[in-house]
Amino acid sequence: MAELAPQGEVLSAPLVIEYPFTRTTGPVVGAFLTGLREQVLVGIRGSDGRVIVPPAEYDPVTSEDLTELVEVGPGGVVDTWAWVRHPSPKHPVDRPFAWALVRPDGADVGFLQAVDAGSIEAMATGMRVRPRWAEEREGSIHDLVCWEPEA
Amino acid sequence: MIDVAVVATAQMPNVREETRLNEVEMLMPVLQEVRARAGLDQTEIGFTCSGSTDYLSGQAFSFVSTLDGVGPWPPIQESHVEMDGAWALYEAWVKLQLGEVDTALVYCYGKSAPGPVHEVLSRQLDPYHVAPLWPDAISLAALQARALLDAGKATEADLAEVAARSRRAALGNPNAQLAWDRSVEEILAEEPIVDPLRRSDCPPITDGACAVVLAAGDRARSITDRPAWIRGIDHRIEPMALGLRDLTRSASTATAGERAGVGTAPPDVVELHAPFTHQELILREALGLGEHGNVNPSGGALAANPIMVAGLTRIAEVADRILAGEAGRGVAHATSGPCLQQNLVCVLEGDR
Amino acid sequence: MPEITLPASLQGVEPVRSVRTPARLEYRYTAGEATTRFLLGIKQGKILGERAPGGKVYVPSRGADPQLGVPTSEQVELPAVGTLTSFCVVNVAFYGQGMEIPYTSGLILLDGSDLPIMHLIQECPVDDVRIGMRVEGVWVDDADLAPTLESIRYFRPNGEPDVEVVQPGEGVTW
Amino acid sequence: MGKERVAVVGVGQTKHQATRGDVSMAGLVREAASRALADAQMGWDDIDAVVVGKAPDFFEGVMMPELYLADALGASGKPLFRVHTAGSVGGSTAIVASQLVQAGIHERVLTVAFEKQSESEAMWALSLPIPFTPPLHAGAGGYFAPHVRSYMARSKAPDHIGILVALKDRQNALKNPYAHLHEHDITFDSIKDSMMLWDPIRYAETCPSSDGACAMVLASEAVADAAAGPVAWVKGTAMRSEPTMSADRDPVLPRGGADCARDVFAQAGITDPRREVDCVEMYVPFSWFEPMWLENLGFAGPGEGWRLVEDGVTQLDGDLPVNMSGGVLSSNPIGASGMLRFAEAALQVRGQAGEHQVDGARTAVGHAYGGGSQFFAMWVVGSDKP
Repeated sequence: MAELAPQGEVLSAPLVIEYPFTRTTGPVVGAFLTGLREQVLVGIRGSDGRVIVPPAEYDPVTSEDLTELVEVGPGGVVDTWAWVRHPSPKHPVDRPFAWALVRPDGADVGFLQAVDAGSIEAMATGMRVRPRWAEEREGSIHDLVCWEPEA
Repeated sequence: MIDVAVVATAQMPNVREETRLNEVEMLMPVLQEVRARAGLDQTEIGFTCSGSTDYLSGQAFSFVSTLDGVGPWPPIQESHVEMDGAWALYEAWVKLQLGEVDTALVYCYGKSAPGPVHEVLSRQLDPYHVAPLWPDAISLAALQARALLDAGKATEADLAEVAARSRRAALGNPNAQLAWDRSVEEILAEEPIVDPLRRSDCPPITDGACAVVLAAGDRARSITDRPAWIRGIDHRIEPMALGLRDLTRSASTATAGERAGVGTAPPDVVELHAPFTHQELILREALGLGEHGNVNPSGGALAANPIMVAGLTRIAEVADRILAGEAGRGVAHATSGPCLQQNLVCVLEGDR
Repeated sequence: MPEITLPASLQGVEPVRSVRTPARLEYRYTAGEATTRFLLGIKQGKILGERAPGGKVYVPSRGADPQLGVPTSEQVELPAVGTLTSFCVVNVAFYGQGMEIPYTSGLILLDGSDLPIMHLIQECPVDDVRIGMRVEGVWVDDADLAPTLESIRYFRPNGEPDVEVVQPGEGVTW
Repeated sequence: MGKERVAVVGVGQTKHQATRGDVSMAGLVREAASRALADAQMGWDDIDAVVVGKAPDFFEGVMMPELYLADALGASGKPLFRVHTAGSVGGSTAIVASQLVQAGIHERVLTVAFEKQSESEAMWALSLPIPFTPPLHAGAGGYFAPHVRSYMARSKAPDHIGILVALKDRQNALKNPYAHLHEHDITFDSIKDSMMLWDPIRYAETCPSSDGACAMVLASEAVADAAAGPVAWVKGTAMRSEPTMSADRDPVLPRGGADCARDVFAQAGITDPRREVDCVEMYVPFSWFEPMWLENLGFAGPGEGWRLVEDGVTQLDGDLPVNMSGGVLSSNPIGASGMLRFAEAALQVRGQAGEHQVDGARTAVGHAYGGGSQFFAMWVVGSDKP
């Protein structure tokens, strides 16, 4: 049989997958986002007593429903971090920044957030940080723009 | 349990970008090769199972059109998992345990190049709190690497050593995409891309495909003189949220390894699905491999990291060495999710 | 669903119930070699099918003989003439479709091929469209030919008498 | 034989509706899973493994969402498996779960299928334009409508058969508190007068787009024997797939569906399905698929399926009730739709289908299909141990 592989061009084209997904939150995720809108950080108490931020809907160990939401923060501690030298346009900070697991005061686990410290030299595991809030807040993770080193 | 073995494998040579072929065209030669090696045509395959994900290709139901490349006529017993091919192999292994069919074809494919793969993988994350921030896969791995360094469980030189050894090993792997011979010092001199990870600590972006034929009992023996018997296979998952896990350990790998029987005898060869250098160290600890000298002789995921394929490739690499008589016992591992969230461990052996 | 308890600072505050999380991903899609062969033919005003080793002619070929799992391997030029094997009349505007309603979407088995393509049927009142109707493609002007099936604007009746249609596999017992 | 017995010991589902605005994605799957566990009188610790199924991830815009849902499904430290076989996925997911027990690997497996279609929009997620691929001129219905027309031409079925099916399923749904559509005022004429969307398919003959989830607990013989309530024994499971773009494929009466049915009936020892099966839940997203599947699955001869509909055989009080729950025509969370069919079959033989219970049902069939009718999954369940 003749080989049919074309020697020349193979067609290609851009393919864009884009959608403004609307997510219903339920009470627990909703409480966290409500808190962000009100500049309040909310966690939830797990079955072993530790406070989880953002609040988990179900206990990561026992799988039971979790219900006791508690206020945490506003300050926090960096548990681990990674320095992004070349931020993408989709990232929350438009200059080099750190991704970090930030553990708010009163919480027992950290959550993934951006830390805008200006330079890598200003970053350290265990450093204290405070939230930087968006001026206009609507109840989304973007209400909490990022964290910055405590003065 | 019914004895089930890998009796043939095939891989597409891994490449940075397959620009000429679509998925079905890319996959067909791999399927033909693996069936030829097993001496079976599709009508002799009892069960077919594949792994792939719509999000890589940007098409809903992308596996539907690739199935045409199998030649599924007359209609076949077939399933698909939205998981790495290693889990497709798991489903096929379960199916063979029922004793109704005695051969299975497992395949997987992934084109990472057409989309922004690090952005695509961020679509796996918590859709309310994390995915909207678009953290890329390298950054998440870097957080884990920092935790390991901070805990004093590894140094940056240890990471560079994994990078150097893996790429050097890849020089002997014709299917490898990235292979070179550089010193630890040269690697440590690189600027990090996401501190503390350097480019050499990270996997390449890869288009690839892999296929395996499984057979049970005497059918396996009739296909090859030296089947690679699956002595144990298990997989486990952990919570996704990074803060809920000790990132310096892989508890799910440890459980899966124990249940698969990794510790019952020392392996001759180990293939770990560790896309980032520090993850090999975490996995070694989880599986009790210590300083084992024959980990990732293929170069591992650092030499080629086709998403949805790199896990099954680890099983294929171990099986190849047993089929060829180069190894008696091997351990293969596959991972999925951010920072080693989900892990599968498979122990293979040749007849003594 | 279990009742939750809120911290004092959020009690009495209007709760968030939903959140928008827009996402955009940009891919580069490769048509593959078989689709490229077909579409480059269309650009020249030709319909190129491909014969599978099993003998069937597919248009457009997606590269695989779906019965054997091997590449289609022999090019066959087909006429833009065929038989309507089935159709539906569409009475509602669908997302992204700028069609005048109602319109007919048909399955057309081109002469010499073995699997119908889906295309529009026009120049025929929807009530007159019939299974078995003979149809021909209406191309865009030569200058507008492009590597897309839309270079055939639609199919229309070609005036030949209707033929009997037997669906693939129809009446076959296994 | 390596094959052990397996039974359904727990069934749960959500209330299905266009938008479940009260729950998160995790909350949705959790609602079904918790109900299945409660029905099985089990806690999360009792479960050995979890098998999840859903249709394309683009619906919710979450890639491989089972990873994120691991906590909600109580899967931490356990095996979690994700199946995706197009529209048949709910059925194939249940089959994969049952095989984990049949293979002797696990004793108690939780299986869950879901779709939260309201996070995006079905028309968007099912019709993403692919470059160089001829567009569907009218979405999913536009794909299936010509095949329905072919069936009508081949079988000489009268036009009102599709209306009768839609009326029956929507009336059955009134007896099912979980169903999405509860159309109390529906009549033959209201269906007949509804808009002809994709002629020959009317609006009222199509399925809705739903948020919903379904879950089951599958258990070993020892666990099932110790269960407090009735269980549904799995008497046969089968899956078949065939090519999409094949010249020998009959999209009206696909060979894959016929082979799948023959296989599953043989396993269950059924030689005359029309007589030996008490009721059937089949995947009917457009009303005309009921007579098509009746023929394809061997409940009626070629061209005869529509007569069963016309004669009232498939009514809830008929000789072979079909889609007692109201079917896909009344609730369609795509990824869960197949499992809902399998679960309804289990509820029937356990005598727990409530107002839509078929008296004395002892053998029931669950059926799911997907793609353009090239993916099939079926099971037969019974009240007696095989």
